Amino acid sequence: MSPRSATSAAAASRTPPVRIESRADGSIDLGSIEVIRVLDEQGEVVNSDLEPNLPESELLRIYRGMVRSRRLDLRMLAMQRQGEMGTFAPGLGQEATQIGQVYPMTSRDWYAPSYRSIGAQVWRGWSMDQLLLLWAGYFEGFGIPEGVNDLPFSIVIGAHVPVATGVAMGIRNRKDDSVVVTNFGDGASSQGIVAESFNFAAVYKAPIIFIVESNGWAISTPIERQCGNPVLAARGVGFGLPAVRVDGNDVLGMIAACSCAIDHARRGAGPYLVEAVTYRMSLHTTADDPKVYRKEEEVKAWEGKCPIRRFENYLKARDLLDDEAIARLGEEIEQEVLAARETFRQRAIARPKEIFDFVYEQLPADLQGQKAEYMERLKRKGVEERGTG
Amino acid sequence: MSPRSATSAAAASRTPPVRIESRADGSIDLGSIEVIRVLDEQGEVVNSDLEPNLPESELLRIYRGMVRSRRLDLRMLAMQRQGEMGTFAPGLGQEATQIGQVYPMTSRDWYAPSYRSIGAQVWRGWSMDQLLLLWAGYFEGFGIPEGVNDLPFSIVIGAHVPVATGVAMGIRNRKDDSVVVTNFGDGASSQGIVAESFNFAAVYKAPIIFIVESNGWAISTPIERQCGNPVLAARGVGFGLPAVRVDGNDVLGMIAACSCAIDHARRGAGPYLVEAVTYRMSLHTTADDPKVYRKEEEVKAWEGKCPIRRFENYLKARDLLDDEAIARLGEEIEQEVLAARETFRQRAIARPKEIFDFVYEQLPADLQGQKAEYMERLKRKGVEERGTG
Amino acid sequence: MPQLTMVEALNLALGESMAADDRVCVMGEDVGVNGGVFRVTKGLLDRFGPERVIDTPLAENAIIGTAVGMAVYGLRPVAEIQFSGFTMQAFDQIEQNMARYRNRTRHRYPISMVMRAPYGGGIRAVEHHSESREAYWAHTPGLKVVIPSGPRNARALLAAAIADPDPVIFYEPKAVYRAFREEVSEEPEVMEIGKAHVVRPGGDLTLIGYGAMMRPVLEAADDLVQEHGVDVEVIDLLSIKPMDTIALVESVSKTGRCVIVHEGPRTCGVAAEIIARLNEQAFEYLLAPIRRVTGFDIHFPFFQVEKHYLPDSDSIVAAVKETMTWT
Amino acid sequence: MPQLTMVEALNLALGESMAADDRVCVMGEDVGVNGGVFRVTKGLLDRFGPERVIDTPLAENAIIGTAVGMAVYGLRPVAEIQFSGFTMQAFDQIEQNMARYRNRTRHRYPISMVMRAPYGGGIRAVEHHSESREAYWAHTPGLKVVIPSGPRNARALLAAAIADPDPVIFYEPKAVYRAFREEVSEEPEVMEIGKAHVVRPGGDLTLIGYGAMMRPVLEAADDLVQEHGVDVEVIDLLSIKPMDTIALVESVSKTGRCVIVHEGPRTCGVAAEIIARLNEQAFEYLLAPIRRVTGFDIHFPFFQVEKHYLPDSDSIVAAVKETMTWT
Ligand SMILES: Cc1ncc(C[n+]2csc(CCOP(=O)(O)OP(=O)(O)O)c2C)c(N)n1
Ligand SMILES: Cc1ncc(C[n+]2csc(CCOP(=O)(O)OP(=O)(O)O)c2C)c(N)n1
Ligand SMILES: [Mg+2]
Ligand SMILES: [Mg+2]
Repeated sequence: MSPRSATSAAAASRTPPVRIESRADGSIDLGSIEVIRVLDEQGEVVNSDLEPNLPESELLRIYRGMVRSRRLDLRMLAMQRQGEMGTFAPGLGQEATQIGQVYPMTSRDWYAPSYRSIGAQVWRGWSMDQLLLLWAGYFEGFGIPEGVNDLPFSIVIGAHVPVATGVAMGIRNRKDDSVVVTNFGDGASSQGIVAESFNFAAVYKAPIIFIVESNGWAISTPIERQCGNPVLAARGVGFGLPAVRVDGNDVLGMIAACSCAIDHARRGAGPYLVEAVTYRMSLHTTADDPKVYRKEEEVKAWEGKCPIRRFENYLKARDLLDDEAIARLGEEIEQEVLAARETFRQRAIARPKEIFDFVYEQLPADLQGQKAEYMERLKRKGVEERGTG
Repeated sequence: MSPRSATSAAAASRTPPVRIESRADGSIDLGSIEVIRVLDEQGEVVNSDLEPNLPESELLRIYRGMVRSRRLDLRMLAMQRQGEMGTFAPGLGQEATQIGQVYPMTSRDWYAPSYRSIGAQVWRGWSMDQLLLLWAGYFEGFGIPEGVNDLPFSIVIGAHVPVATGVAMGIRNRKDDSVVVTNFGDGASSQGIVAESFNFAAVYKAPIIFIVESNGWAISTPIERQCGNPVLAARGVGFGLPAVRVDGNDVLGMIAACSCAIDHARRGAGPYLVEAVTYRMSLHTTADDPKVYRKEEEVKAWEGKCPIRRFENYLKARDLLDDEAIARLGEEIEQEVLAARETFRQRAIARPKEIFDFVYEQLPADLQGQKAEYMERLKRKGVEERGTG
Repeated sequence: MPQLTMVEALNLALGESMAADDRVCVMGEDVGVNGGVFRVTKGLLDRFGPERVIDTPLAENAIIGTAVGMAVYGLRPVAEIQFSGFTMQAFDQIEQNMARYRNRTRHRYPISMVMRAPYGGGIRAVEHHSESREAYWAHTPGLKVVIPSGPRNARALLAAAIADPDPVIFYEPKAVYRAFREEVSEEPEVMEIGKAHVVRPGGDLTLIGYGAMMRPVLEAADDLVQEHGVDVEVIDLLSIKPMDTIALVESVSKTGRCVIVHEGPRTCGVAAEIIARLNEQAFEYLLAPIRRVTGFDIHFPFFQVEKHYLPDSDSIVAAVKETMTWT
Repeated sequence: MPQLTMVEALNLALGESMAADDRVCVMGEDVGVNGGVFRVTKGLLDRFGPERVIDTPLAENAIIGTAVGMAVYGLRPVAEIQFSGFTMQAFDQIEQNMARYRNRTRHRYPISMVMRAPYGGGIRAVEHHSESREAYWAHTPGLKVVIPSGPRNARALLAAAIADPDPVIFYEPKAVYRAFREEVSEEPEVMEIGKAHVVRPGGDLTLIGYGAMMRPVLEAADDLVQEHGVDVEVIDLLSIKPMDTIALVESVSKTGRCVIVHEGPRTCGVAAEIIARLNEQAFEYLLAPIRRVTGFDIHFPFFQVEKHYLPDSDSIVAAVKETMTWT
């Protein structure tokens, strides 16, 4: 009974229930979702038809991208623990998903990442020192590098997805041949704006690839409590989007799926939904303690599916890599990361005087008074042109 | 090329496109959507398995509900044209959908209608004169009648759907055995909040039946330009909702589908999505001119599918009705409607002094000054206690 | 010079802007085939085609979000929200992307777009169709907010809004849509955003309004001048944000008295902001408290009584007379 | 009496209200197993079970919309929005249902619910995590808006908000969450919503603040009294809507001077409303323009410079000193 004083109770449902399921006079087949991987968890090729036909140098470039992503991540975590970095969201364990989605893009394509796509952003041309600036709370970090056709990620879950869709609508209107790739999490799939974007993209046949990185968790909420149907690719059919489900820890599977989706969009056939099944190995963010809500065994089980190890095994089997090369490469990349940290430290200068300078093209008259008031404040405090923050 | 100064063009996509579709190493079957009707367009039973086993008196009650809906609609249109009624949305042609969805409900169940559900509201216990008050702009019209367990409809497309879902979550939490039925249009299906509600309902197994009245149009936007996939029942699978597609102009089909869905929800199995395929025969609202955007032929074609005529044929074939009875019943109901108009006219008294009285349980101190100011205004204008508006 | 209604004048501005700049496109619910539920976009689809006049699905948040994306891509979308009541649906994308994108990307992606919406009461409409919530946008950093009051300034300000490098909320007083005609120049005309207009000079009291309220404001002014001997100066704000503080301060420094009129709720409304600024910058000239004749902090009432709720010339006159009693 | 942080005090109030009334339930992202990202709901799931402590999917608009439905059904939901920046997502359901349902149904379905959210800057957070947009809600008819400033009033006001028959927006200053401890009574304690608190009586100037700003306000007050000989009266607003206009008018009628402090943007902010009311009701007592020390009309800056953006005691002292120069 409703705690609200209930209205008069009535007889039970008047008609005896009929089981529709078995007696329909017609039906619409919804088809199926293909589930793909190229490499299994040991790195063995299980689907050579899908194996991308890439030169060896490219395979190694992909490997380096994944390792760079991981090393940067671990370094940032260390820096955060030492107070040199703000809260950020480690991409640990999602390196294949990340690199696999940007690898097939051209530089003219548009990338709209989420906050957990640091490795992919580096691949797209963001310098590591700039990304460090960004996550350390320096406004300069947010400037999009020259020549990089990316959108800023959005801290607001799902809010970048319609913007990415709008870019794709613009592309479609102008008959430009580029495409948009955007990613978001399983949690983001619950946001209405993501559904609205699916529908807009489908209606306008906008060239956009939606990549949902289903990493098992949205902070403390597991996918089963997040979604009525945890197969997120299944959302596609309702909105009229072709969809595929990929092993997100298999970089070759990701490349195969995303290449296909990008090609589909580029030839004008419209949007595509790629569900990448992966796992968030680390903290949600550095402000989070996953021990409160998830079991160590679950994390352990996923360690065995490590995307980097898997790809290493593949490259070893193809004689492109051995343990010594792995160690050497790792060291090289570590040095890159340390050099970036050095540059970051030199660039880490707060600019308190800038805060009014990017809001409008020209500061309106009635904001000039506020700026003057603020400048007075800085002056009283003795804050210099490039204050230390 | 983007009108924004483009970044450096690059080589075409690096990997040759692979066709995933044909080479997957696994797949998830999405099942199918049952499509049902009991009566065909001539009123012949085409699926006797689904035919609800109802006493004759009930069949006639259903018929009267549909006729009442239509007569009220037509009368309101006439009143609107004569300036006696505000803008409203005729339900013409959707009588089977409306009555079919409320028929299987008990009075303890909760109904959350849309603005186009006037006939269903009458069925649920709203007096016609009150609904006339409502649409004529008198605030009293919005009060929910005693003993009626309904939510107010929402003028904001889709905005009532999460509220209905919340009621169902409450029911679920309290292990109450009532259910919620809510309806909305094909246009509403584009609103993110509707998708969010689907997901909430599925996650909590909330006892709610979502009825999407797919009537071909959302003002001037046809379903094909509204939705990437015009089969709205297909949304169900992605969100984890069982779904069915019904001929919305077949009242017995609607009753069969909704009874089944309600039973499903009532026994704790969770929400259900019912897509009722119907057609908006009249104007979108009285402020609309459909000639601007749709062809007469399309409307003509749907006239042949009239839900009332179809059901009449069925009742005639069962010897429950003949032409004379149809005429007599029509006349009886017309008189009811005219009597309601009379009552409405007597009740149509604007109460300008009330406007502060329902905002909070008690008017906060700082609003009392505003109310006093407003009362002064009324006094200056000579507006009496029950002003004529 | 043709005599146009505001609807026709807005339609003219859209057509001119689209003809002059092929980046300008129009989008929203029913703006194409139907020409908009108020016919503001009538004929544009035929002239400019479906790539530039885009009928969208029914989802305001995505309309604004995708418009932001189109602006990022380099187009200049003019997105219509069918009634301002439904901008609530788009609050997310307005506040979190439209208003912030330039700042977030340090000028890399300025958002040159307009969100148009009819606002305000007085047309006997159902719930959610009579709101005036421009103060939400005035409070939101990164936006500009413009509200015309007649056909001529509507045309010139919409042209300016479309050409503006920053995102503009453009609220159209639907009570004025077809209320009267005005001469509108055959040459394209543009007015600067951010400037108030002294509609009638006067020395005794400053009467400030905007949008649909300019009609009762001017009616009251006539009455005050002719019947009560109060020489009011009437200011049409036109731009809510940026606000032409200088013009307001100048006027009130002269008159020492002020009454402000708007339809929206009172608390934290535009009148409150004007009072705050006049208090800050014209304090020493104030001879009387500044009065607000505004909507109340309640829901817009159902239409049978809306005429009592809305500020009318009678209430404005009463407030002015009260203000004049202070010595 | 235990010494609690604000987080602990809020947790206490939630537990007490839930224990006293089985209609009260808590819902939101990560409020259950995780106990909330700030741990305000810690332990409640274990005590009250998943039917009353509901972890929701990631969709703010549906959180508020379904909470409204639960209130319609007769429950008393306390919905958490993880950060106030994400209330933009829920604007639709807040404005269109939560705030209107009672009126729309003529008291049939009052919405007795609370929307809690941490708000404000000062915790070195990323974009969208430092906003103070309480003025949006103050401008929205049908809502109440409450902002505590310390553990003790947080506990008592949250209890009052949960018991209130109307929908309450409850903004928690996250910079205060763990900033200090305060004695909190072991007996349940409830404070009346709508009352301001005179924290320090004084005769020279009225200093008004709320939420996290009470700390710099009190710091400034100490400084002013001790170093500058200004006997300030300090008022903690506590309830933004309804606003305790009487208390403010009384104080300023006595002191003749006033400075108002808040973090949110200035234009159409809460300070503007206070100034408007004081202008209306205490005009003849004003000796100086009322000053605003508030957030600016720009986006909250990235965290390396937030300390300069936020009002601090230094800026407050400067504004007070300026105000004192008027004679
Ligand atoms: C609109 C909004 N609501 C809540 C948050 C707080 N929040 C940040 S990340 C997160 C979980 C996101 O989960 P998911 O989408 O699965 O992405 P993941 O973090 O797993 O990559 C939440 C709730 C937010 N940033 N934005
Ligand atoms: C959020 C919102 N946006 C726009 C409107 C204006 N509007 C009223 S009805 C309507 C079309 C609705 O179409 P549909 O959902 O298919 O329902 P139908 O009218 O066909 O029954 C629109 C756009 C509205 N009321 N609410
Ligand atoms: Mg996730
Ligand atoms: Mg429809």
